[in-house]
Amino acid sequence: MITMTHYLVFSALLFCISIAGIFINRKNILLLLMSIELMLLSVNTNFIVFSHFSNDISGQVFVFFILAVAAAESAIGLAIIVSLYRIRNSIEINLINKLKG
Amino acid sequence: MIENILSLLIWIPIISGLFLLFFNKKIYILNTYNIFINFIVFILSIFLLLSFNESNAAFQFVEKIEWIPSINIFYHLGVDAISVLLILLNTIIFLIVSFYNSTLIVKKTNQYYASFLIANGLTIGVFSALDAILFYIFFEALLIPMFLIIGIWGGANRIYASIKFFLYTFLGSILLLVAFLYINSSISSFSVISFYESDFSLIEQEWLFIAMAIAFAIKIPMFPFHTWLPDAHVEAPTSGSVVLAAILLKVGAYGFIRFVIPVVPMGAQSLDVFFITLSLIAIVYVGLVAIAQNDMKKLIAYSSISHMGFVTLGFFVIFQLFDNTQSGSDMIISLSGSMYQIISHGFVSAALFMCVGSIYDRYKTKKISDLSGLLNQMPVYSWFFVFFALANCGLPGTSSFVGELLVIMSSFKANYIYAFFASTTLIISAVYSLWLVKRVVYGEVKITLEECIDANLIEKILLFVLAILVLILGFYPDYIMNFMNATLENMTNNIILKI
Amino acid sequence: MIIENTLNSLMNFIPEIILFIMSMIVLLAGTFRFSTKYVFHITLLSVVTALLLSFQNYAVNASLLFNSSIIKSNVTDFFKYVCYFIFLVQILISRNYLVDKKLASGEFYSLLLFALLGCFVIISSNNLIVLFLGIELSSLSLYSLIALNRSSIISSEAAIKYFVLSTIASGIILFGFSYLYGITGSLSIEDIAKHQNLNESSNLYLFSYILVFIGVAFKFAVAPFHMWLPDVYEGSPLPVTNFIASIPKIAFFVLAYRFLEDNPIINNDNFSKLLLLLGMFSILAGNLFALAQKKIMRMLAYSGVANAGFIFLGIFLAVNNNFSIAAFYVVSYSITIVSAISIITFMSSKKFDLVYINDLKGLSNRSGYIAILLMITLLSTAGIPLTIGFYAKYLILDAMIDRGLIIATVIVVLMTVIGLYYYLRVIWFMFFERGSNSLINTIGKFNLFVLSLIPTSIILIFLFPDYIFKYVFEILT
Amino acid sequence: MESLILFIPFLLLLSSIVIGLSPISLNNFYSGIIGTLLVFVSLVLSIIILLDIYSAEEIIYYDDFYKWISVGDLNIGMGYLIDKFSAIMLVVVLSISSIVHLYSIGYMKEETDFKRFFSYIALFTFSMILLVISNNLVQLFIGWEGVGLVSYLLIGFFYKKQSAIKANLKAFLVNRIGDMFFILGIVMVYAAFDSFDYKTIFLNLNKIDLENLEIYFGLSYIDFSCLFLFIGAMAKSAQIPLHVWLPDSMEGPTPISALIHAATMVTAGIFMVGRLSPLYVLTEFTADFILLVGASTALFIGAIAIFENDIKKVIAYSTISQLGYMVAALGINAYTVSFFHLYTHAFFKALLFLCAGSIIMSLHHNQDIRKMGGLKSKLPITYVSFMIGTLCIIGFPLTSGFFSKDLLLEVMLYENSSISFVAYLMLLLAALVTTIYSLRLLFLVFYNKYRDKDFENIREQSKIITLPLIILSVLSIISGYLIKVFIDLPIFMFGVSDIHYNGIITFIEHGILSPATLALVLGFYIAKKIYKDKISFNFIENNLFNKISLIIKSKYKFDEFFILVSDFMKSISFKMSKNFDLGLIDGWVVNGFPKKINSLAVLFKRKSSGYLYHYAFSIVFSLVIIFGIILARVI
Amino acid sequence: MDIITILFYLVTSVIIFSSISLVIVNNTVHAALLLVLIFFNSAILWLMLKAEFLSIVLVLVYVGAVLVLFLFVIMLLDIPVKKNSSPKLYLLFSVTTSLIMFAELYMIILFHNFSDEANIVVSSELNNTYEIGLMLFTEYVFSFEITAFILLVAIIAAIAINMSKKQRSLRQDPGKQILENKKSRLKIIKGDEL
Repeated sequence: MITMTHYLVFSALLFCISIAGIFINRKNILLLLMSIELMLLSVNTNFIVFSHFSNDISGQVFVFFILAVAAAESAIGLAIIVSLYRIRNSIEINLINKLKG
Repeated sequence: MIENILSLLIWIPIISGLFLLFFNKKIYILNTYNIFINFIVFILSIFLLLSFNESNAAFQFVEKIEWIPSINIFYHLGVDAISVLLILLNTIIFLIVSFYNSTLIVKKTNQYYASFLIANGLTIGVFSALDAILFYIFFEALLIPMFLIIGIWGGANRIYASIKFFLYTFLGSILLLVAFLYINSSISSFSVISFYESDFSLIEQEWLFIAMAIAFAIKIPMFPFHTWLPDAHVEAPTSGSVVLAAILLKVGAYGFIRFVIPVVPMGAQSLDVFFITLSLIAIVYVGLVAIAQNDMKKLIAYSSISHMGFVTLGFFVIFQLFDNTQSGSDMIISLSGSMYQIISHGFVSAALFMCVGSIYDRYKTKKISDLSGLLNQMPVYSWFFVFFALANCGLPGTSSFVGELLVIMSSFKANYIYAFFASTTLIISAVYSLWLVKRVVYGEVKITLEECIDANLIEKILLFVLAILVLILGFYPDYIMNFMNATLENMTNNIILKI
Repeated sequence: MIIENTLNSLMNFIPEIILFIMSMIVLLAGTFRFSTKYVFHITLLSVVTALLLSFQNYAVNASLLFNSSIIKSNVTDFFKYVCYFIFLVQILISRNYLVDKKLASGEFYSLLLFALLGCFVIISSNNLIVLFLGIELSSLSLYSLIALNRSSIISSEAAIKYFVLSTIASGIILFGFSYLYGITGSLSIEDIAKHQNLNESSNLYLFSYILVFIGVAFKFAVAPFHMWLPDVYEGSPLPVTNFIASIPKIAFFVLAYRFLEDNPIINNDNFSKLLLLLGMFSILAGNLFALAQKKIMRMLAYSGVANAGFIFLGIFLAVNNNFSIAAFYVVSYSITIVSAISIITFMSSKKFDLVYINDLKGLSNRSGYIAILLMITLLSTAGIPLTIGFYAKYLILDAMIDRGLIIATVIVVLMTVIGLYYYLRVIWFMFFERGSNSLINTIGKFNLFVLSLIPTSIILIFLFPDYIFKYVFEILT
Repeated sequence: MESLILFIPFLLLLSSIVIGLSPISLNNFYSGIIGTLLVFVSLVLSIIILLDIYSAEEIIYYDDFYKWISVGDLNIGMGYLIDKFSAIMLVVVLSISSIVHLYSIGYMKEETDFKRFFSYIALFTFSMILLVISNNLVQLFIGWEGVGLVSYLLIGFFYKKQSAIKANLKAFLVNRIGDMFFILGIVMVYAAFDSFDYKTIFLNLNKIDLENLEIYFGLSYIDFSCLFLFIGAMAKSAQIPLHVWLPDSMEGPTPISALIHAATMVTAGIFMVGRLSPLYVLTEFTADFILLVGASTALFIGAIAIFENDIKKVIAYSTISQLGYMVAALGINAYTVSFFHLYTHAFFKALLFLCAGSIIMSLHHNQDIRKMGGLKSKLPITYVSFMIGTLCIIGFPLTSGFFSKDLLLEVMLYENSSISFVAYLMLLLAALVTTIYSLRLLFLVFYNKYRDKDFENIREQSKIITLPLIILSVLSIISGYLIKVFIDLPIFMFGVSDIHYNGIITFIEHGILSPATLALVLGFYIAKKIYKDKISFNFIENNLFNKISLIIKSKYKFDEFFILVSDFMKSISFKMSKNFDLGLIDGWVVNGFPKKINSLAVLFKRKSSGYLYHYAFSIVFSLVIIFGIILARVI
Repeated sequence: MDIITILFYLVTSVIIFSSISLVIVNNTVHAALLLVLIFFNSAILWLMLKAEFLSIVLVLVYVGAVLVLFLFVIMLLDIPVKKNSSPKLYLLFSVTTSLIMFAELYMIILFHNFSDEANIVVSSELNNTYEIGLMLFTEYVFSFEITAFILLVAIIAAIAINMSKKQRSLRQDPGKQILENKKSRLKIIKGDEL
């Protein structure tokens, strides 16, 4: 029987993988964005699980908003990446350290 | 007006100083303005002295206004004899400094004068605040004008000195704030009067004592915390040095007698041997260090530290005195001695720094090794210099002797070893003062100035006034002793009750 | 009924609505190539209108709007006033800078307004969804604002760093939200707090709160979640930095307040210790890092880290629902830092960016007035008496001692001394060093007047603080 | 009558201030006259007081001018205590002072700082009077330091001369060593009696349970306090080993040497011990100590004078030696005797110095006796005066020195203890030494041939110089005949009841027949043979004698010892300043900690990479740690 | 083992494995496609949780719009595939950290006593889409409006950030390069002007 805990552990694992994706990745900034999407996915899953098991629709409404915002976020993220690429001709993360100290 | 005299004393100079910041006119107007304000303050302080009832030990001219009732802070002013004397010292020194400043040429004159005026008001605030936080605010705020005075108008290495001065004293004073807050958290009042009525356990008192004593020990400064002072003195402009030595160090001493000893006497008692030792080290060791200095200002700075050792010695032997004799009388004597030393040192060091400053103005050097035979070129100055150097080594007949005698006396009654080390100052202070005189004042001329200017009229008058004050204080100390008597008696009774 | 309710809510939310509408007008004005002058004036007009309307709309009692998703009370109004004030100063000062840097445009101002609105939404939110949207609205606007400075390498770098890290923080916060929702079955913050009141403490609840507060710590830039702050400060255009440094801090403080108000979790040993340790660590790290900085904005950023630590301490000390200490700290710090960054903005000119602290050498010779303003501001940040910053630190220390945290207090106090050093360094550069950078802009009478508003109020509030204290204590206790 | 006492210090102070601050327009000569007149008036007043005191038995003037300090139980006044003892001292001081004032008008007339000089000596006289009339220890100390101060200023009067400014610093510092102990002594007395006042102290002497006072290092409390007080006196009265300043102090103008360094100030120590005699009689150890110090000073320092070639320094060493006599007498509690010698010595030593001054003036500031000789004819008045002085100092019968010295030796002999007998022998030997060096001086200066150029231009000084010499000569001769007064001096608790004084004639007879006369004759013989007749004795070539003379010529290395000590202290203070104060406290702690913190900050700054993934990692890592800790706590 | 269980494990394992490979893959296009896979599987998972509307939205919005945008940007920038070269130690450290984090979350979830299935009321009368719509336009209408603004911000930002009025690219113009000489390339400025 698949219980709530199963779902929650799954999304926790997804969350951890996505976060690991952010800091393991050293080359491509686009992967970072994808990891972020993954992270939001895990959060969404959480919400849906809770919504389902407590039979309360508002969790799903939240997911709806998160989806919308995540879309907007990735749009802005990609815009920034494009502008970064234009000015530096590269989007390698390990070259972005002009600001430090 | 008489009820608000303290507020007037504080705010007249501060407000006129702030006004001066935005008021850059011809120099003689500035001079007149500056002297005028300082003179008004001086007159007011004389007025305060005269209308003060010295037989009444309670705080007088009390002003208590709700300032920040929501956090229990009051605008609470009031004076007892100690404060009155220090306020008077303060106004006299600032008046003298304002006259002295008028003989100088400095850049940004209006700001320079403004800093001094503000410092004047703030110091009076320190001496008359009866609310601990108000005291702390004045105490801290006082750093800012001094910081600027040293930093803007100071010598070559002024930045280092001013930063050191500021940070070091800030370090101490913020511990003081912690102590005040702690006291407040248990008696829920910042009033000095309720501080006196507080009753802490021994261990609390010890910690409170350490926190407050470090703050004031840095300010005074006591032995291991003293190294900021020589630097600050060396780099400060002459008037700054005068104020620093004559007033700011006294703020530390005042803190001891106002906050540390009466508030946490048990803490002080249990740590008094340690502080007595530090005082003795200050007297002997710092005195010896003073001998080795080649910079006149540094030498006088170290001698100030050494003299302040007497003040703290007098403060801290009272507990052992009480143990030995079970009477308050010796404690009063000891405290009077310290207070007298405070006042006396104010005048003597002020005069010495003025002398050195004027020498520096003319010869552009403060190095002892560069100078010799000043007596040939500026006799008037030199004789004043000799006089104050002698006063500095505690020659009887000058004011310094009184305090030293009383403190040595009291410390002997506490423990003969203290007295032995304390009395070495007779030798050590003579060595550094007179060796200085020998090298600088006497002998053949080393640097011949094209046109040698001896003291001008104002300088002569100022030094003369200071000399007369030193002599009067030396030959007739009884007025001041009597003046303080009731207050100190009350204070010692309080202390005795609490230990 | 729903419609009536909504209409009523709209009426009560009119200042924000006005801002929403005006921000779009600003955008349109920009799009139709109005001169930047008009854009600026429209922005100014909209903010002033909104401010006036919100004065008129001042709520003494709390009321719930939009089906309880928005709360309007004297607390929210107070913080909004502060934000309006800060925002007004910021846009007034930044006008010339933006024109010089060719950033002044309709989209810039409208994004700025959106960011402000996002913060207002955070301040008023009573619901996790609205809260999340508010956070995202302000953050997204700010990412874009930073990235708008297309020509600058460091701006885009700052933007991407801010973007990625902030999104992680949002993710962490959301993760916490999801658990909170799961435990309580409600998205209302009030209900969430009540749940804790009713049920015995559950570990998951604690951990989800920790997740949320780690997110908050990130937004406040509390060490060790502070790395983005110096980079963003340095990289973004000064007006944006000015915004990031102040208004979101206030908004997130209100968020923290909402989450902890009437919530016994603040008495939870683990949670409160976490706040305390984060605060202490932040003070330590911030001051230490700030010492070595040569660039003025980075220095201010690290000082901001230290101050964020103080804010966390303030939140930690908010037992018995007494948030007034932290609130006072937040407000005083925000207006102070706005003053500092505004002064720096003012001094930068077309040819010259004030980047290094060295550039300030001898400023007092060139313009003593500005030097004094900056000095007052910095002394306030350091917490020296005669400035409002003193009371801010004072209240924190006082409360810490009341809690019996003597050693922590002493450590904090010692760190303050270290912190004082780098403020003093600026002061000594301005006053004690010789020579002055002739490129520094010191002219502009109106701007000087605006600049002196905050330092003056810093000192005036120091002298007569009681009204403010009473007010803050009343609404936040 | 009693109110007159107020005028004496007042007039002197007035004189000092008026002359010191007078405008340049005031003529030097007139200012000198003013000063002299004021002192002279004081002298007259003091004589009136003296007569008044002697007019009746047991008159003591005692009162305070004003309260100096009254705080708690402490009362210190500025006042006076005039009894026979201090009245005599008053007269002695004022008479010498007025004579020196007069003399100085002539002696200093060419100095530019004439007025400063007069101001100083008036100030000196004031301080000395303050000391003499004091009724408490604090006032005594004020006067004590005051005279020291003026001595300091006057030794350094020629401030351009390196030797002068070295000497004055030395004088002051050595005195300060004494003062340190002196003040400790004062404080000890105060601690025991709770008062500085003589009257209270003496009255309570019997009430205080002396046994109950603490004992330090095996010595009783009173022993210790008296010892400390005496160390103060040792510095002031130039006793071994603190005598080193006095020979150097001859850098000052000669009248000063007469007034301060011979007649008055240096005897302050003797006066003080006399004043506190009620205390001193209670001590045993300290008395013996005093005796030995005095006797050895008298002998050993006297011996140095034999080999000294500077005319003033010879007299200075002789002063030290004579002071040794007085101190030795104090050591056997014979205070009156000591005081008697003080009194006679004041006159003849002042006389000798003034004569020396006259000679020096005449020889244009040549002080080296090897370059003098045969001045008998050129300076007749000086010669006679000098002769009288010399006779007095060697104790030639019927001169004042004869009375005081013989009395002293007699008393010493009658004291029944081995130490005092040793002291007696030493003093006897010292008498021989005194004779030798005094006569050597006389012979070398006035007899034989002049050993320098320009003999023709030497001539006697003006009347203003010679008049004081004549007055002092007369006083030197006659002062000894007042022996009765001193023997009867009542203020000392243990007077000289042991002395069997049977009138002056008997005393003279007895004195002439004493061993001292033998020493005198022997000394005269040796001195005449060696210094006048230039006959060398065999024993001088003796190896042992050579060694002894070498030791004496080295002045026992006291100066070197003090230089060593001061160099040591100096190097210590330099080292402490550099290594400890600047190095350890300032450099290592005060500046060191901030520097360490700063370098830590710089290190952190350098180590931070600025990479996005590091930032993200640190966030997650912190989160993991926080979770881990709290999990561990929760579970 | 019922079908739901099998499906759950199947779907979740696909998601986990694809997400792990997404994290470590070098080729961005592959990553994007993996993301598509993940989203599809998530949609299945959400369907299992009876969130039909959202699973449809996920596929439509994410796969249909966002990931296309991603792919578009990938193609636009045309970034060469580079090997991810984290130092071993760092890699170890970060993987460990994530594992610990998972372990912690696992423990936290496990320790919490979720009332499994107790609350599940099997399928209400209303359908999922209707319910969400009702909520959106009544209770969450304000949020809905804000979302609109967020999207507006995204639009403005995306345009404004990349809208360039003139050529700002750092790409070098060969013609200009040839015309440069030593003087115009090297400009000496004083140190303190920096």
